[in-house]
Amino acid sequence: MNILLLSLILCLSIFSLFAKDLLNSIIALSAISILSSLLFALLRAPDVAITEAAVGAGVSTIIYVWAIRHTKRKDLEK
Amino acid sequence: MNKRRIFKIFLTTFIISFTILPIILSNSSWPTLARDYLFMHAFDETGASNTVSSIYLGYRLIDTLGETLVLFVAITGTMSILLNLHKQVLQGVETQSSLPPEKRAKNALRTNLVEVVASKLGPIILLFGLYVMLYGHKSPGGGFQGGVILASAIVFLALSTVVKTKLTNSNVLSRIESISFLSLILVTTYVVFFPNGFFRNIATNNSFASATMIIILNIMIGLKVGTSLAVMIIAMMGGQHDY
Amino acid sequence: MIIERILIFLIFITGFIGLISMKNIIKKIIGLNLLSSSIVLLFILEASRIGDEAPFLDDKVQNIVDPIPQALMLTAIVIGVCVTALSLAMAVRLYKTTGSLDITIIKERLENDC
Amino acid sequence: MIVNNLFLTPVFLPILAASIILIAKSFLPVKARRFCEYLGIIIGLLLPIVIVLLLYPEVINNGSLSIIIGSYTPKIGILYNFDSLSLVMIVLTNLLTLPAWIYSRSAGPSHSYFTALLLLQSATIAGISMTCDIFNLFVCLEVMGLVAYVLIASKQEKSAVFAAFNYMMYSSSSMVFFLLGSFGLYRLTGSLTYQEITKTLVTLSAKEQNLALICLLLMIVPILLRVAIMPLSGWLINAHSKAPHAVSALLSGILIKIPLFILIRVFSISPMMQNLTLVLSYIGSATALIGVLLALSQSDAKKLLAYHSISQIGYIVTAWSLALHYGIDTTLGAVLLIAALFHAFSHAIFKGLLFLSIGTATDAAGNRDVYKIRGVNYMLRQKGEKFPLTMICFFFGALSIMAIPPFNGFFSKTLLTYYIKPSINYTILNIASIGTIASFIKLSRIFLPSKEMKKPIKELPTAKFPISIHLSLIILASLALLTGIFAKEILKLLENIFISTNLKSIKYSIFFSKSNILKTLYTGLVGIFLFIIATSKYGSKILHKLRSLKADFTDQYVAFAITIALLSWFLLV
Repeated sequence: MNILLLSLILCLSIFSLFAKDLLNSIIALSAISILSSLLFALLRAPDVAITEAAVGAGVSTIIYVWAIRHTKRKDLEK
Repeated sequence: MNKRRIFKIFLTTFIISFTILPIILSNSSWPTLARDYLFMHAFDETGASNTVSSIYLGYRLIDTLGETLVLFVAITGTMSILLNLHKQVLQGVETQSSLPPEKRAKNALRTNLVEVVASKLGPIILLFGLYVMLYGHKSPGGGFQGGVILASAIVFLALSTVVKTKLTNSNVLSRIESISFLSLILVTTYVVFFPNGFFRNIATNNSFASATMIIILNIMIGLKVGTSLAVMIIAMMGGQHDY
Repeated sequence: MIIERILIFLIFITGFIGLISMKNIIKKIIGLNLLSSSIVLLFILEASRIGDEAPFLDDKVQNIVDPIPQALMLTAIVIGVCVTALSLAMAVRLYKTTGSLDITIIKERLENDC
Repeated sequence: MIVNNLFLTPVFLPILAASIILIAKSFLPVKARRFCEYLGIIIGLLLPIVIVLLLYPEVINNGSLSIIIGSYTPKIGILYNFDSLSLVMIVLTNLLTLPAWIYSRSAGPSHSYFTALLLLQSATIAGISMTCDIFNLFVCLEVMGLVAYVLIASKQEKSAVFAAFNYMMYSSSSMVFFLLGSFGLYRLTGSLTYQEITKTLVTLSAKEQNLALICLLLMIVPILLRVAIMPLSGWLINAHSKAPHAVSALLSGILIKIPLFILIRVFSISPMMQNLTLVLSYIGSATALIGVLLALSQSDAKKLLAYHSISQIGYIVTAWSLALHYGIDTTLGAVLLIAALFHAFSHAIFKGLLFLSIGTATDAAGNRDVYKIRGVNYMLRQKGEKFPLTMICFFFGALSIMAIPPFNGFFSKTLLTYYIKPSINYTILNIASIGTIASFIKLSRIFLPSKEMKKPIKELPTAKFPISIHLSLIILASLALLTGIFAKEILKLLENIFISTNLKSIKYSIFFSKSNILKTLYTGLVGIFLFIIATSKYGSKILHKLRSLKADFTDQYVAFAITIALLSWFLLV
């Protein structure tokens, strides 16, 4: 189970770095936070899980979305 | 040029992974001394059955104070940058504004659904945040997490135009923030300078009051974190910002 | 056990490569985020090896996991988010003044200005 | 209340003062806010100095005072240890924050949040200088860093934000490595306090000890990054030159030195760290030389000063690492440590002075190019300055950094170079000081009269020159002069603190010995000669080439990785 979650996190993190649309990478980042909070709950760390869910998936996603709303959405690197 | 860049990235990654691999892969057994000590004594010494809480707000209280300061500094910085941004918009210095204000997505997405959900869900989340904040010594959660939930509830209330409350006013929020900050400092100082003071004495013979200190600290941190985050997010949404 | 560690190591390296090689500054910030979350994962994963119960003390609990790393990681997560928030605000400000998110273009434009 | 806990007040009083300022901000009218700021500065900056100085006899008698926060068990609680080093650092910090704050009242960011941030910074520096706990050190370093980023970005200029962003990404990603290092140490030893780690490390097997050394290295490199020794100093130039002037003075004066002296504690965790000290001393002198060369080539006045900060920190790192090499318990090591501390102290004073005066001058000129600005005095007079105080204060600072006798720089540099004489570092540092003289002659040309200046001023200036700028400059200039004149007394005081035996260890005759006077004279002459070469056609071509060398974002990480590789090579092999 841990391995499954971790490999999902790894895939999502690679995706979030190479996605051309920044909104997609932010959604992936938020999913990483949710998955890791699930993993923390499985690893008997409920406190960390609740923090990661509230902070990582909540607050930081809001700030990211605010940031790309004020900048541009497409990553023109490629 | 491009080849050199790839070489640089490769070299850096190679060295870094060589350095950190032995640390991550090390197979030595995890130390159990501290765990055993906490298992025996944590409840007696701090009164919280949640051991993480008793470390977070008892043994390593000064770390938590530092963390609150980090949050305060980060929010101050973000707010001052936000303020500069708004000034620029007012002066028309803004180089590229993607859309004229009437076509901005904000108005297009504001439907009745947001209105209803925000106004009905806001108070419930507020209650839940208070619960998480107050029961940090017994169940997962605590001041910080509760504070974040409080902040999201306040943002919900600010999103709806139906609910009229003073809680979404930045002035009121920053007043609550400053008071809770001062009391947090005072309580922390009290704990540091009088470690065996008033609250310890109650704890010895009253199971209810055993975690008084931790509950008080949780409330202070929760209010501080919640209000300051709410002020920041409301300012980001383009609300009042006389911070 | 070893597979989990290698996966965490790969997440770390992914974040690091993103941090140093991406040209978009928001991608750089995402890389930094991944870096710190991989360390959090590592701490919690390793700390959970010595026990099989969550660290809440009551009469039934016998074998709890190590709570100290959990308390440390609470602080680390919060610090990570603070850094993210501040750097994103700076990124927005840079975009508004220079009109680009690409770090080399930002640098060029700022140098031409001065 | 336990009296011995009083040494924690430098941590708590500034935070208390900051929260009072916040309360005033949200509740009181504007006038009362000002009053509260002054109150906050008195409570947060001046009161801790008094309290710390009151504890001076305790430190002399007992060596150090220590407390576990909240009186918990040492296994889990956080240990704070107040010793002579923390005493010196707290006094230094609070003493230098004050002029910077006064300067900021009229020139810099005068927002009340600025005051609160300065107070928080002073609190965290006090925390850093006393903590004996790895994770607490991490938190304190992060707070210090965040305050620095916010302060740099508080300037309205665009490039200031980029400088802050660059610094932020670089140092906060290196702090991740610090966290990884503390993970490794906790896993190996089961403790976070220095003393406990040292105790447990001895019992480990050889393989695990090597692993612990790598962990320690991962903790040391981020701290060295804050110190900005040469390969890691890519962030410093922009951050220090683009920040508001008061903040530049603080950053160069205090923030790059505090982490260095903290490293003494981290180095004491394992005896194997001795392997690194000699390498670090060579890196330090190389930093001094290269920094001064790059400084000579700069055209931006504040960038020139920033490169000088790197060069001077090279001097300090050299003396500091040689002190560790000989061992700070031995007399020679202790003297070198005193020399490093005294140079850090005097550098903080004169670099603060230089940043503030050059900042005032360039603001008046509206330009920062050393080659273009002339006749700053004229411009300052137009702004309402009646007496050329800015120029005089600048020359106090410049003479101090050039190591000319009555000023503090002379004494600290002489002491520092005298005691490292046998090694090759001595030669390198002397060459570096020649470059310092040349580049400051170049910088002081901005005060030369220009053609415009000969015209009489037609209209009398109406604007009043802000008094707070003059006040802060006067404080720093008189400190530079006084610490020079009373150098002997200050050194005796430091000797009392750091050397327990009553042996007379510092030779005070070295300052005005014949050879030293001659050395100063020769250095000055060669410096003038170097300046003439540098301004010649051929010299300026080379300098232009040096100036156009640039490092981008990725290069910083290459430097980071190479430093880790190099230091781990010396540590393990």
